[in-house]
Amino acid sequence: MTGPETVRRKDVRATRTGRTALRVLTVAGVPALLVISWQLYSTVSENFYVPAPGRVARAFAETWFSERLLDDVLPSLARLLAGYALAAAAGVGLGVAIGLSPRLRAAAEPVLEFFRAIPPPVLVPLIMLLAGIGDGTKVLVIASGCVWPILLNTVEGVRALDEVLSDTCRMYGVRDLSRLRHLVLPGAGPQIMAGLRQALSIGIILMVISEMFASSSGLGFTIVLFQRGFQIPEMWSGILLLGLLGYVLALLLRRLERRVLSWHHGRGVGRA
Amino acid sequence: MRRGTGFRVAYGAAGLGGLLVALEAVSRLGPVDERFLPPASEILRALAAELATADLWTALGETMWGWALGLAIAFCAAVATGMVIGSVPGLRAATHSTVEFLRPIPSVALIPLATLLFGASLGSTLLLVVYASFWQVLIQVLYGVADVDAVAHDTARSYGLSAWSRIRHLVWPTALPYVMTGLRLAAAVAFILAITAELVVGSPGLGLSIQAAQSAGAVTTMYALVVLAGLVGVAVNAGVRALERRVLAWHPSVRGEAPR
Amino acid sequence: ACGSQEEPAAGGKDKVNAGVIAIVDTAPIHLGKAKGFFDKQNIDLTITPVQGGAASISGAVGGQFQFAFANTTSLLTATEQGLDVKVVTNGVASTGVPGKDFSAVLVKPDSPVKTAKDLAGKKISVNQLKNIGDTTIRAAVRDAGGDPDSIEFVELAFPDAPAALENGRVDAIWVVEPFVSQALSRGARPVTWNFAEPVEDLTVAMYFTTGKTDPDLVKRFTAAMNESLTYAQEHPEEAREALKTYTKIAPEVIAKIYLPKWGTEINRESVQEIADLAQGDGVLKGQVDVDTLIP
Amino acid sequence: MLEVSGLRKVYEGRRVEALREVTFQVDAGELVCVIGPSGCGKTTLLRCVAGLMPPTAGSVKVAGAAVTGPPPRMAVVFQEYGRSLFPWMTVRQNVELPLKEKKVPAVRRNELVAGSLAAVGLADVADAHPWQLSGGMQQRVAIARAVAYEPQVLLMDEPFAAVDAQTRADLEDLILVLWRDMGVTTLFVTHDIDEAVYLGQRVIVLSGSPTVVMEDLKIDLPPERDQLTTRSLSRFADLRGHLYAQIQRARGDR
Amino acid sequence: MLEVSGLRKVYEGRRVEALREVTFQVDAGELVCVIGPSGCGKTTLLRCVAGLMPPTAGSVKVAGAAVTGPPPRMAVVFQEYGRSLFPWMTVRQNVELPLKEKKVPAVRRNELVAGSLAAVGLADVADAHPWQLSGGMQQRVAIARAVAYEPQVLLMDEPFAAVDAQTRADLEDLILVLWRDMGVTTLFVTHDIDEAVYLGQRVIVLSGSPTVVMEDLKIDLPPERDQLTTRSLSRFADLRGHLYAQIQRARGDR
Ligand SMILES: Nc1ncnc2c1ncn2[C@@H]1O[C@H](COP(=O)(O)OP(=O)(O)OP(=O)(O)O)[C@@H](O)[C@H]1O
Ligand SMILES: Nc1ncnc2c1ncn2[C@@H]1O[C@H](COP(=O)(O)OP(=O)(O)OP(=O)(O)O)[C@@H](O)[C@H]1O
Ligand SMILES: [Mg+2]
Ligand SMILES: [Mg+2]
Repeated sequence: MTGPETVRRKDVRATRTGRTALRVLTVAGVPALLVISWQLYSTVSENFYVPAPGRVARAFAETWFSERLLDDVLPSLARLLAGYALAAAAGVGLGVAIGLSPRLRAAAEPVLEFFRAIPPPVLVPLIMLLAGIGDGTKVLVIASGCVWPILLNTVEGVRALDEVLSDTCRMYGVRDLSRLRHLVLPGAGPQIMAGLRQALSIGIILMVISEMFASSSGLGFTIVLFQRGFQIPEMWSGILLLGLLGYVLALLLRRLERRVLSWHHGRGVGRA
Repeated sequence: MRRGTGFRVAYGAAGLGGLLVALEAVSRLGPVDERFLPPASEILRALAAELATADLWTALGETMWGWALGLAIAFCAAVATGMVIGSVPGLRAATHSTVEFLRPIPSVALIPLATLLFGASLGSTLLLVVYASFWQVLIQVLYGVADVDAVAHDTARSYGLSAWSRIRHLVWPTALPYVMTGLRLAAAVAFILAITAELVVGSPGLGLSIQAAQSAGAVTTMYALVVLAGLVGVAVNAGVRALERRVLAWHPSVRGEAPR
Repeated sequence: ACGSQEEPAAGGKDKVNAGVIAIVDTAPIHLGKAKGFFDKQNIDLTITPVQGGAASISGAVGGQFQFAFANTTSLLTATEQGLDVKVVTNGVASTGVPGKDFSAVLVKPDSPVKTAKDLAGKKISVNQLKNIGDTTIRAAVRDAGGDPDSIEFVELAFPDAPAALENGRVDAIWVVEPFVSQALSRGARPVTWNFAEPVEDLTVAMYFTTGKTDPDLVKRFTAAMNESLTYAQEHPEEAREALKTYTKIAPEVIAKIYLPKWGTEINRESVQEIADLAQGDGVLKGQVDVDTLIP
Repeated sequence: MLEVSGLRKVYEGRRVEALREVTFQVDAGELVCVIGPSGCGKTTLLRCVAGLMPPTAGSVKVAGAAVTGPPPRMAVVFQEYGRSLFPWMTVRQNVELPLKEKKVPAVRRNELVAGSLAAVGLADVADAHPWQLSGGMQQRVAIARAVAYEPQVLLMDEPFAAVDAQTRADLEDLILVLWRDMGVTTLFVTHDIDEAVYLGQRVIVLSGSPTVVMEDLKIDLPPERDQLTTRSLSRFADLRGHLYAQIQRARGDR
Repeated sequence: MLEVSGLRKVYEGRRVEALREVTFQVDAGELVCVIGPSGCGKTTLLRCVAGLMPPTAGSVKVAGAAVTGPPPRMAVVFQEYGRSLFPWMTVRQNVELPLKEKKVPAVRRNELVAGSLAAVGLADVADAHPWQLSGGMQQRVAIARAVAYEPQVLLMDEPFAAVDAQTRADLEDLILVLWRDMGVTTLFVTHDIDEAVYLGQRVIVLSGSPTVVMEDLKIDLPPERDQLTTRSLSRFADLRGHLYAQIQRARGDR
């Protein structure tokens, strides 16, 4: 009796380690391949602008494991989060309003498209006129770019709400705030999350752009400074840090999404 | 639908009109100095003057060409990649970390690379435009592919629809609303990067004209060009919207448009 | 204005692509091209506008430009980083006359800042940090007896600076023409002429090439460029006219601005002085051999 | 309580005339069944009565007031029961939501939710999500939600289509009890003729398109109904046979 | 043709044991009905047979081969008919798609599509989109799609739940014709006992949870069936009564 039992338990353990190995492989496989080909490239070709991975790694350690982390990375991160939060609030709020009202949508759409088409770098001077050259401008620049994917996705998500569900709400007198809370936000949830994810990477891009103007600190500013100073490995290490930052933030967002949209994933949606 | 178009145009024009009035008011009465933000009427006058020059049209043409080409490349590549990643089980997990890592790397950080590879030419613009707009579409496609209805999916499987048919008849239409949003996002981002590339790298086009006006202190001309960029954006959006109404006629978001 | 690709040169001429910032300083090359000085040297010149010194250096090192224009500090930095850049001739120099130069630090008319010394502890805008602007300003403040380390520099593009000054966002701005004239005409007050005062006869920017370029071509380009510089220096009105062709500066402003000095001679000492100052400020990490840069 | 007069509904787009001219009324506390061939416009009629869709012509009055939007204290069980449940809420939350909206105090709310879920036989799945339930269970959640709401007017669109015969009989009796005890005015769409006769005080037969009221039949069975005795009455068989013939005529008409 | 042995299905998450141990088989060309109380696992069973869901234990074989994914030449009509139609396609395109997949030549395809749409009474709405149709019409589109596909094995999950009595009778006869003429092996889930007896050669009764096969009843009625005569046979009433009692027992069990 004990024989088969132990065997089975060993089996379970074997499959568990197997599964962990598989997970590690799926997460790290492609990046590892990329690094290897990068190394290969830099060994066969001498290129001032593409230093070898080892050189960049060294620059990374030297550059970022220092007081720069406090002086440059943290302020950048704070501005990014502030801008992102602002954009999320404005994007979802405005998006719900616009998505629910065809009139408002018709009136607001060209105006929004107008602003959306204006590249943030040319908008910077204007924002600077209004918000000064402090952190306010940077936060606004970040928000002004992040808001679009959130806004558009929210509008689309709200417009695509299931008609039968909307009717159900109307019938049971579920109106206004509780309609928002119980129907509109969860119903548009998957689309809103898509927008939030898009916005995150745009936010990082704009964090860099905003620090290119009227700045004297920040991750983006430092990268640009390295670029201008032709400190190429340091510059790449900064770009790498941006990628890492984006990755970590995206992971956090995904955890949030898992929680918020558990009903969506559990339903079998997305198993394709 | 016919009534719908008139309705949209009327309200849209009202919205833009309101914006102009607000802009005029801000600089004439408001907190901002007229010299740094000229009133809307003067910007429009300068725009009219600019529009009469051939240079502007050449610049605009160059920008639009870089934009269209870059957007087309990014869109096709992203849709194809997204469909493959989204439909092959396991691939999504395997690429997730890489996608999330590469995506937030700002295109602007690629400028040295772009200059190195292509110099101040169309190639640089394309590199930046394609890189930035690719992710926009890809993420939307991935979300769209994940949204396939379970019952519809089972239906397709039980009728033995091949992988390709499933993509064509089930996955693609489901993802289409997301893709259209992605296209609209990407169209704008591509346009922004086309101009930014010209601004920063100095490839020829509207962005370079803006940069020239800016560095010469010609504020009114600069804002006129910025307004032009905005108007191009409005036009591009109207085009994508029209396309969307055609291809998404069945979708609740579009069919709910007609007053029921 | 595209066409940066190398194609068979018309009439056996060498195709040259030059990366040049579209500002007042580079009027000579535009004027020289119009005058045919380059054709005379069998050079078919294309001028590609670039956005800044880093872009022109990258472009040259990347092989896109055979020649380009960049300021002294940028070139020194590139040399320090081991980039193969070689100066061919002077680009632009200070007139050396305070009050009549193309670069100045300005304050509001009612500002308590009267002299360079008062700039200590103030917030000053420069177009790029760790470049020639902050280096010269620090030197000016130091020379006047102030503490340069107490200055807070912020990056602000030249066009945005006058507005920031008027709104009180910064205490002082560093700008170059045409923004100097513009700000002066609106009542701003100059505190120091940072290219003219701290360093004598300052060579602000230079034309350069890379080691890859054919020496004969370098010789001919240098000749044409020197002719252009001299001509521009001797014919300021024509230089002003040239500005109308490649910038969008309003004609009434062009008439008023201070032009820089366009000599052919590089003042090595000033370059060395800038290198030393930059090293002292930590902009450059180590000693740079000016002779590598300027053969 | 419910007055429908000259109701006409044309769907734009495909220009389908779903209803041509429908007139009838339902008194307070009456239970009226509607039958008609598939696609004749029963759902359309219900949606117009519920104020979810403006009619092309004609009018609907509930409690004397013209209907322009959903009237208060009215509950609807939709034919698309699956889509009418919120996938992000549990069964309990789905049933509770309208009560919260009505500001029913928590204690009473819990009572109502528990009671109605028990009545439809779903007390043990209160914490599941709708998509974790079978089709019939989902439909019963929608019914429980309507029942818990304690409406004045109850509209039901083929509410028992997805449940087995026995459950169906139980639910029929549930509706009868509800109607009798609380005097809920009920409009009940079904495609089961037996069910219509068993439940209704009157049965309205809709014709095939162009849709009009073909017959408004009084069900003269004793008011106390019972699955066994009522269904075995000979009058029941007569009425059933009559309606069957009517439906056949209605389909033939098109 | 169809062998289900020891089938067990536990839904993770809520850990619901939908099927405990189900074993039965269906011969080629047989028509077997499945009945059982609401939520007992009929849909689950069908989805396992269709290869849409892996069973927790046990196995399913179709034509001798173990099922791991959807087997070829099998058609399924889903209980959630509304969600199984593609909203972006017209009715005709919905029916045509599987045929295109099967590479049926265009001429034959048109014939099949037109024929099956006519058989379910929807010839005139071929160009409408599913969301422009009534519930019953949508369900019929799903049936037409399955019929046009000319499957070897046909699985239907309460396919007539949303249509009126007369249409239902017509569709029942359509299935009988299809089964008789083409020898389609059919597994038919219903909650209507009369329907099960009328259609089936055998009726499988599932118990309430924990779900097992409670009875596998041979329907010993004459093979030629007819709505009027068959339903009035006394044997029909017997079988019906027996199954009714069984279902009641099945529900009582839980
Ligand atoms: N959104 C719509 N657009 C166009 N036509 C529609 C729409 N909804 C329903 N119809 C049409 O209106 C008619 C009546 O539909 P309705 O849903 O009211 O029928 P029903 O009586 O409820 O049928 P069933 O018993 O099958 O549910 C049908 O012919 C249908 O095709
Ligand atoms: N996705 C799921 N997750 C968890 N439990 C589920 C899921 N789907 C079904 N169930 C449960 O499995 C059991 C059987 O469901 P199934 O849909 O097979 O019933 P059914 O016999 O088809 O009922 P009906 O006649 O009401 O359609 C039910 O108790 C249900 O709650
Ligand atoms: Mg209906
Ligand atoms: Mg079921």
